[in-house]
Amino acid sequence: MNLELTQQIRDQARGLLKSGTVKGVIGYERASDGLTARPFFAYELTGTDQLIFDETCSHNLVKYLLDKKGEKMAVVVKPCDSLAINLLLNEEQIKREMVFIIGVSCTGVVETAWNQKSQTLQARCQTCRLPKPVVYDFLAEQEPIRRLEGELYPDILEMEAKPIASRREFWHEQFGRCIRCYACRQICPGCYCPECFAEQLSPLWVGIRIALGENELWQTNRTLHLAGRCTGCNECERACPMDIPLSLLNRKLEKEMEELFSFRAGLTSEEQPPFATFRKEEKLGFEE
Amino acid sequence: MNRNMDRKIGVYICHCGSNIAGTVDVDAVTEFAQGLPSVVTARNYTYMCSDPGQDLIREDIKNLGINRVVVASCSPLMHERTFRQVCESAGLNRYQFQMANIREHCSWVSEDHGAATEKAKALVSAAISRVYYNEPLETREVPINPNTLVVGGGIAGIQAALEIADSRHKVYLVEREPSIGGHMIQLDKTFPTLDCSACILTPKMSLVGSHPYIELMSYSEVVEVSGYVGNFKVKVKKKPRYVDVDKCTGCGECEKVCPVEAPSEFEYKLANRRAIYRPFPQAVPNVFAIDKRGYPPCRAACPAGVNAQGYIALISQGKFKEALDVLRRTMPFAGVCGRVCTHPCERDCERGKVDQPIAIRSLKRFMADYELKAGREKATPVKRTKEEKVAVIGSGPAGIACAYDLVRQGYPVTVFEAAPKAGGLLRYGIPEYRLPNEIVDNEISYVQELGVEIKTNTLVKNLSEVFNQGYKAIFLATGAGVSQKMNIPGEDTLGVIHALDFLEQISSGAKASLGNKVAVIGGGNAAVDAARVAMRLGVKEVTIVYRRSRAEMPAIPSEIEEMEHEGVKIHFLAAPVKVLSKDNRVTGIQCIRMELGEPDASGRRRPMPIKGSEFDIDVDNVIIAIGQMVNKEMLPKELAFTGWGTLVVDPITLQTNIDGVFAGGDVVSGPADVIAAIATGKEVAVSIDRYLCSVDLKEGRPEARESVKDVPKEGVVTKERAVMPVLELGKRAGSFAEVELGFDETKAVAEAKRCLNCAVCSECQECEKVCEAKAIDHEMQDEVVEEDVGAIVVATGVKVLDHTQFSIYGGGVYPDVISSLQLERMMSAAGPTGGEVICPSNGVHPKDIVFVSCVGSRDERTGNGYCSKVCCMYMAKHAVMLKEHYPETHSYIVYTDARGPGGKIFEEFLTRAQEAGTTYLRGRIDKVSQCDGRLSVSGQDLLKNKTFNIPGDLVVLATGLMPSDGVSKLAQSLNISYDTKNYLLQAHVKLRPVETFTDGIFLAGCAIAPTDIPESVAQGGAAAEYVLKLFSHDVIDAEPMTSIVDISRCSGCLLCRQVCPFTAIEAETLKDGRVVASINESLCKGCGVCVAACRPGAIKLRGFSDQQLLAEVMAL
Amino acid sequence: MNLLASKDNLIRWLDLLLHEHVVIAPVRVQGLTLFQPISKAEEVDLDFDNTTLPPKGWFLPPTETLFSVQRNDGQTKLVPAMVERDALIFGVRPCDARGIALMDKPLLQEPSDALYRERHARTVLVGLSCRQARPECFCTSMGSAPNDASYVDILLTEIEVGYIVQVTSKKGKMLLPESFTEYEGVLPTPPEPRAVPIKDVMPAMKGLFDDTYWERLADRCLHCSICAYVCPTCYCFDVRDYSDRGNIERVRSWESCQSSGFTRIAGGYNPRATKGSRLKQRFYHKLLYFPEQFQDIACVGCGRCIKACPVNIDIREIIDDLQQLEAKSGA
Amino acid sequence: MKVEYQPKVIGFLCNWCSYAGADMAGTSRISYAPNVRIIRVPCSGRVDPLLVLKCFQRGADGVLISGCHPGDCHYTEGNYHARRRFALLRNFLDYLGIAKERLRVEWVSASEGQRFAEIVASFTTELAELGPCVKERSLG
Repeated sequence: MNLELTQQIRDQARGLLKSGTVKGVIGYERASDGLTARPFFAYELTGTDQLIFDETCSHNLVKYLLDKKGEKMAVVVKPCDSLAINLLLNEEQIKREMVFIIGVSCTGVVETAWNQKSQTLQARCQTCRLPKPVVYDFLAEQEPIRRLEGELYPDILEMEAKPIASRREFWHEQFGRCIRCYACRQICPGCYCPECFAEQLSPLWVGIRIALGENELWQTNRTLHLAGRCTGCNECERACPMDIPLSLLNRKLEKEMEELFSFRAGLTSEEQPPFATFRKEEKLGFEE
Repeated sequence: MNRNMDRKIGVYICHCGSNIAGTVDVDAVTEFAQGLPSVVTARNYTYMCSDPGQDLIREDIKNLGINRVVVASCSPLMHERTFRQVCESAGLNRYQFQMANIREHCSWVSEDHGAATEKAKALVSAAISRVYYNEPLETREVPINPNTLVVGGGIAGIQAALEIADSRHKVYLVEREPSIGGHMIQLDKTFPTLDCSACILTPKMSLVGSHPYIELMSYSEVVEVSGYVGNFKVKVKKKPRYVDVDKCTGCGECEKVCPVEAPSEFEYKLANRRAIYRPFPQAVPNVFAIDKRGYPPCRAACPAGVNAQGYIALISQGKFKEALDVLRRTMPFAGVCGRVCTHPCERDCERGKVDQPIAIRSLKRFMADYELKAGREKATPVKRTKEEKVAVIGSGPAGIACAYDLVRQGYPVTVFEAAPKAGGLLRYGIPEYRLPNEIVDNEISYVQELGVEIKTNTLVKNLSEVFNQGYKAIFLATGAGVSQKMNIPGEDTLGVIHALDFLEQISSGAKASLGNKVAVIGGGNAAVDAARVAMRLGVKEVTIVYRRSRAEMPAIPSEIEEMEHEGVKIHFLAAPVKVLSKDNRVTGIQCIRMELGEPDASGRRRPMPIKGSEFDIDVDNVIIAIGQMVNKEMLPKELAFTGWGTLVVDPITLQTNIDGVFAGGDVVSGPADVIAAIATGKEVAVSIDRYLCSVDLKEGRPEARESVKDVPKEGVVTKERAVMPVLELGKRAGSFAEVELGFDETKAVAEAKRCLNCAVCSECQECEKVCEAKAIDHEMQDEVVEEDVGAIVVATGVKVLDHTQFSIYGGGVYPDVISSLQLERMMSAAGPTGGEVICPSNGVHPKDIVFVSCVGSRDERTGNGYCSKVCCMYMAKHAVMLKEHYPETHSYIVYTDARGPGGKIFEEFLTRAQEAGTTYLRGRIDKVSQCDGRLSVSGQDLLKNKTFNIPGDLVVLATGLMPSDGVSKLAQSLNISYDTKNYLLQAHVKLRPVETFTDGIFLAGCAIAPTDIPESVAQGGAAAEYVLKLFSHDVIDAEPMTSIVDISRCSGCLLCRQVCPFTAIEAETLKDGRVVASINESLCKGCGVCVAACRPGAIKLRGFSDQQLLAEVMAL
Repeated sequence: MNLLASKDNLIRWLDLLLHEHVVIAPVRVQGLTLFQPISKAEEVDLDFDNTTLPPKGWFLPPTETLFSVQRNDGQTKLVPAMVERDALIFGVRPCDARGIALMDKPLLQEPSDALYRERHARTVLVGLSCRQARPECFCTSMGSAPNDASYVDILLTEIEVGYIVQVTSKKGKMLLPESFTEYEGVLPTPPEPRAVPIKDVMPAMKGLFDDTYWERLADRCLHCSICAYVCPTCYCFDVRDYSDRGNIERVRSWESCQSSGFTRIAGGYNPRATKGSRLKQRFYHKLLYFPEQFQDIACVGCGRCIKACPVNIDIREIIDDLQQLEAKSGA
Repeated sequence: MKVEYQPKVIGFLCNWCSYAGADMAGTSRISYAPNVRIIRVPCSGRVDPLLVLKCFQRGADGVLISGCHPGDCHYTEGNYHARRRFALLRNFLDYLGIAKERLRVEWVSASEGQRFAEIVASFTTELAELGPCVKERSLG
C-alpha cells in the first residue's frame, strides 16, 4: 500500500467528514482477498482509516457520483478518472459544487483480478499522458512519475490492418460470447440513461435473445453512444466476465474522434462535444 | 381513438391507369397484402384518387370499421393530402393513413415486372407495418399574418402585388433596381399584338406606386428570411439612394447640373446617364438615385482626404468657381498645394492603368490661378457660434489648416507667429520660383477674412501664460525650422551657411554674398531649392553632394530634373569629411566615396564610406541641407520629447502629455511634405472640437476610407496627359519668376475630361444646391428593415446573357454586333436614338440586318440548356417592325427551330414576318467577321446542307435568359430548392406550377423558367390566388409533426438543445428537482435532428417516430 | 466398487461417446474455460480450477425458443421446441452438479419445466473431483464436497496413473466401456476448502430485513447481472414473444434480480426500484426464502460470484456480517 | 434457374430534396435497379445510426442515406449533423467487418433524378461485387 498517498487521503477525508463539508467519502479499501482493492464509502470518521490507495485501485469511482446526486460527496480520483468528472459536468449530470475531488497523482495501476495481482501496468497506464488530474480540489502529491510515452493505438492499427473478413470473424467470435450481463454498462460513468436502449420495449431495438445477432447490435451501439465521451478508464473491459476486448472498440472510436474532429473527451467541461456541433466546410469523405 | 385498440387495416392498391398496373401485378400485391397481419381488407382499383376510388375507402371505413388506411399508389408528395382528406371525411383521423410509393419509386423505374411486383409487395408491407403505429394527431392552429412579401418588381411581381393588394392585403414589393418594371419596361413593342410595352405596363406601375396597400421598397434587397408559413420574418436591406423618396418630386433639376456621366445600364450602354439618375422617365417611384461606389482612389490616397474627383468633374464642365468651393470644403491651400504637393493621389489614379494619371495637382493650381486672375472677392466672415478661444502656435500649413477648420465651426481662433509674416516654411522655406509669396498671402488672407486673427512677431514661450489669457486649447505647429549640423571639422568657418537660413534670407529680401563655386550638401527638397536659388544669384558652379544614389533622393523628381536643366551638377555617393579653409575662409571641401549597404530602418540602403577614397572639391561656400530639426529651446520644457527631438503625441488624438495641448506637423513628424502637415492640422481640429465639447476623442477614429475596386475601363480612348508649360532656361537665370506657368482654360478642361469618374458620384454637391425639395442627403447609410409577412411570392425574373460574352459571334468585338435588347432600346421612342435604328459604329441606317437565334440558349456550355422561349417571337417582331419603319431594309433570321410556342395568334405572327420579306434561314452560324467594311455572318445551312455567308450592316444576337444573380442565396434563405442552373423548382411541374415544397412560398414569372409576358401575368395572378386562399381564414392548420420529450427516459444531458437548429428546446426543472428537456411546439419544425442525437431515445417525432421507422425497416 | 481408467483409454472412451451423445466438456477459450461441445477428445482441457460459467447453461440455456408460430400463405402452424440429442457433460465439478440438483427442486416440481426436464433426463453428468481448493471455494460449508459423487452419474478422480472411476447411477453404469480395470485402492483425501459457519444465518436474516446494512452494502454494487449468470443455482429467466413478418416466437433468456426492469410491473411501478432492495433480494432468496421452501441454501460454495464480481461483493463476508450483526443486536 | 444474388438496399431519403429527386427519376421514367427500398424521413439528420445498424442486422446488404446538398437543407443544419454521424459510423462498421462501401451517404437535390438513378445503379453493382452481408454473420 502506498503509505504516503494513503495517509494524505485519510487525513483529507477525516477533515472533510469532521467539518461536515461532505456527507461521505468515496475511496478504496482492501478487498476480501487481502490483496487487491475495492470501492469503499466512508460516512463516519472511524471508516476513514479503512481508506487505502495503491497500484490495485483500478475502479473509476466517478460512476458512484451519479447515485449520490442529492448529497455532497468527496471522491478519490486518479488522473484518468478525472476526465470522467469533466464529462459528467459537461453533460449536466453532476454539479461541480456538489463534489469535493481528492485528486491523486498516481504512478499507474496494475492488471488485477480477485486474488490476483500482476506486476504489469494496465495498458491505459502505459500510454498515460496525464501527470495529475485535470480537475481537483485537493491533490495527494507524490514524487513525480516518469513520463510514459508509449505509442497510442498499436493494437487498433494492427486490427485495422487485418483483412475485413478476418476482422468480421474475430468480432463474431467475441460478440458470440457476450452473456449480456451489462457489467460494461453498469460500471461506465458515461452510461446513465434512465432506461437503456437495449432494455426498451418500444421501439424494440434489442431483443432479450442472448445470441450473436442481438449481442452485436448491443455492443456496436453501446460503443457508438460513447463516441467522443469514453475517457479511456477501460474498467468495462476489466469487469467483463467473458474476456471481450472492449478497449479495442472504445479506443477505435477514440482514435476516430481524434482524426475526424480532433476531439478528446474530458479535457475540459466547457468544450462542445463533436456531435453537438459541425463545421460547414468539412467534407469528412462525402464529396459535394 | 376508437374503443378497441386492435388495428383494422384497409389496403388500397391503385392501378393508376397503366402507370402502375402496366408493370406491377396489382392483383398479386393485393392478395399478398390481404395475408398480412391486421389487414382486414385489401382492394385495388384503376384510379384510387378518383371519386369512385375514394368512395372505396370511405365505404370500408364506415362499414368495416377500418381504423388504419394504406394506399399504394403515387408519391405522397402528390396525393398524400388528397387521401388524408378522404380519411378525415369518413371520420378517421387523417394521420392514421400511410402511402406506399409504388409508382415513381417502383413501376416507373423498372422494366422487370417480377422485380417491380416484389418491390411493390415490400413497399406495401412496410407501409402496413408502419401504419400500425400511426397514432391520431391533431393539427395545430397557427395564426397568420395577412401581409405578403413580393420579391421582384417585374411584370409577374407587379401583377401578383396588385391582385393581392386589391383584396386589401398589405404587400411589401421589394425591387432591387431603382424602379420597378423589370425587362418588360425596356421593350418597345410586345408580340404578338405589337402593343407599345410602356403603354400597357406604365399604368400598372403607377397603380403600384400609388396603391394604399402596397409598400414599394425600391432599390432594396431581401437579405434574410426566417420563420414558416403564416409567420415569416423578412429582413430587407434598403440600399442608400442618397435621395429621400418622399421629398423628391422628380423635377430633374439635379440631373442637369450633375457633372458626372456613366454608361446607362437601362439603355445597355447605348447611352450615358448622370451620377444622379432616373433609369427612365416613367420610373416608379419617379425619384432619382445617386450611384455612389465609395471613395475614389485619388481621394483615398490624399492624407487630407481632398475630394479630387469632385473638383475635377466640375472643372471638366468649366465650373471653375464651384470646383474651388469643393476644394475649400477640405482646405484653403489650392494655389500652394497646386504647386508644391507630392501628389500621392496621382500615384493611385486609375487612369494611370490606361495611359497616364490625371494631372490632379496642376488642375488644383489652375483653379486657384483662375480665381486670382479674376480677382477673389473677400470671403464673408463665419458667424461666431462658440465662445471657447483656441490658440494656434505657428502659421505653417498645419496651423493654418487647423485654424481654417475650427473657424468654420464658429470657434474664435488666434494664430501666434514668431516670424514677421505668416506662412512658415511655405514663405521662408520654399523659394519664390516654386511658390510665389503672393499665392501664400492670398490663401492665408482668405483664412483671415473668415475670422482667424494672426499675430505675427509674437513668440510664445510659456503655455500657462496662453491659458491665462482665456484660451481653452492650444495647437503647437511650430514646425522643424532648425537645420541639422554635419558635425565635421571646420563646420563653422565663415562661408558655411545653413540652407534654411540661406533660403529665409533670400525670401525676406536680404542680400547674400556667394563666391563663384558653391557646394550644397544633401538630397532633399531644401538642398534642391538652395542649389537653384544659388544659380539664380549668379553663382557660376553649383554642385550637390549626396551620400546615396539618385534613386534614394527624397526631393520631388520633377524638381531634380528642372534643377539639372538649370546646370546644377550632382556628386552621388559622396559625403563631406572636412571643410578646407585658409585664414578662416572656405577654400574647399574634402569628401569621401560611399557605397550602399543594407537598408536602414527607413528602408533606404545605408551608405558606407570606402576607406582611403577621400577627394577634394574647391568651393567658396558650403550650404548644408541634410535635414531639419525641431528647435527644442523654443518649446516649453514641460512637454515630452522623443529621441529625435520631436514632440510625443497620442497617435490618434494628437494630444501631447499636457491636457488641452495638441501638436502636429513637422514638430511631431519631423520634416514632411505640406499635405501631411495639412492632414495633421485637420485631425487636431477634430480633436480640439471634441475636446472642447468633452466628447470622447478616440471613438470612430481614424476613419477608414476604402477605395473603389475594379473600375470599368473598356471603351476608354487613350489620350496623352497635359504637359505643364515651363519658363525656358534662358529666362530663369537671375530671376525668381515662377518656372511652372500653369494650364490655360481649354487645357484644364480637356485634362479634366480624361477623368474616369471612379466613384461615379463625385460628391461635388451641385445637385444639392439646386434641389428645392432638399431631398438629397449624401450621408445616407444601408438600412435593414424587418417585416412580418404570412406569404411570399418570388418573382425575381431573369438576366439576359451579355452578348459581349460571345466574341466568336463578334459580340464585344464589332460595335455593329448588338444584343436584341439593344435593338429594342434603339427602336423605342424614349430610347437613346429616339426610335431610329442605326449602326452604332457610324450612325447610318442599316440596310441588311442579320438576326442570330439561340445564342447561349439550348446550349449547356454557355447558358442554361433550356430554350429561352421568347427569342423566336421577338425576332419576328423586330423583322416586322423594321420592314414597316424602313421598307428598304432586309432582315435575315438564322434560326435553329423557329418556335411560336402555342400562344394566341403566335403562328400567324411568324408567317406575317415571312410575308414581310424576312429570309428565314435554318442554320447554325460559325462566326461573324468583317470584310471590306461590312459584317459577314458565315455558318452552315442545315436545309440546303451547305455553308452560307450573309453580308450585313447590323448583326443582332438573341442571347439566352439566365436566372437573376443572387437568386440561389435567396432560395437558400427561403429554404426552397433550385436546379443546377439556379431556376427555382415548383412543387410539381404539372399540378402545382406556382407552389414550392415550402408552404406559404409561391413562384411567378421567369424565376421558374423563361416565360413570356402573358404567362408571367398568368403565373403572377395564380400566385396571388394561392396567397389569398391562404389568407381567406385567419388561422391555418400547421402540421402536427413536431417532437415531444418522454421525461421518464430523458437523462437531462441536453445534447438535443445544442443540436436543435430552431432553438426550440429548453431545460425544464421538474418538481422532484430533475432537469429534463422540453420542446416548444410552435418553434419545432419536425426535422428530427434531436431524435437521432438522443441516446436514451427520449424524444419522439410524431409522424416519424422511431417505432414507425423501425417498423418499416423490419418489414423491408 | 471402483474402476481405474488410464488417460488414453479415457480419451478413447470419450471418442466412443461422441457417436450417440453431444459431449460437452471444458475447453480453453482465450482466458476462460467454458463447457463447449467437442468434436474430438483432444479438445478437452482438464487442468482448470472451475469453468467460468457453470454447466447450468446446458440445462437452462442462456436463450432458447420455447415455441414458434409460422404463418405462410394463410395457414398458421405451431412449432414446439425440440431437444435433439442426448448429451453428456464431462468434467463437471461436484459443487456444480449439486447446483443442478438444487435447481431441480423448483424446476422439476410440478408443474415442471418441460424443456428443463427433458434435457435433464437426456443428460449424463461425468464429474471430476477437485484436486485443490481455491481461496474462493467453500463447498463443504454448503453441503457439497470436492469429491462428492452423489449428484453425478460417474465421478472421476485423478491420480498419478489415471482416473479412479466411481459409478453412482444406472445411467452411468450403462455407458462404461469394458476397458476400465477394477481398482481396490483407497480414494485420495480431498482438499480442505475454507469453512464458512452458516448455522444461524437464517434466523439472523429474519430480523435484518430493514437494517441499513443492505443499503451500505449496495453502495458499491454496480447492479450488473454477473453474479446471477455465473451462479450454478440462479435460475431466473424472462420470456417474451417476438413477431416478425407475421411469424411469432416465444423466447426465454436468463434474467437477473439485479437488473432494474426485473420487478417493473405494468404501469411502470417497480417494488424494488432502489439499489439496496435488489441486492438484498439476492441474498434473502439464497439464504432464506429458498431454504424455507426447499430446505437447502441456494449456494454450492463454488465461489464464482466472488471471483467475477467487479466490486468484490463476497457472500461469505455477508454471511459473517449478518451473524455478527444478529449476535450484537441479540445480546 | 440459379437465383442470382440480388443485394437488398434500404434507402433513407430526405423528404424535401432526395425523395423529390427520386420522384423526378420516376416522372422522367429513368429505370434503375429495383434493389433499393426507400423510406421517407423528414431530414437526413433524422436517421439514427442505430436504425442503420438495425438495417444491417435485418439482412440489408447496403444502406443509402440521401439528403439535401450541404447548405440547401430545408432545416438549414440537418445534413451537417448527419454528415458527422455517418462519417464515424462508416469507419466503425468497416472496423467491425461490414465493408464501409455498404453504407453510402449522398447529397441529391430535388432536380437530380438522373443522378439519383445513377447512384442507385452504381451502389447496386458495387454491392453485387461485395456479395451478401448476411452470409458473413449468422443470425443468432
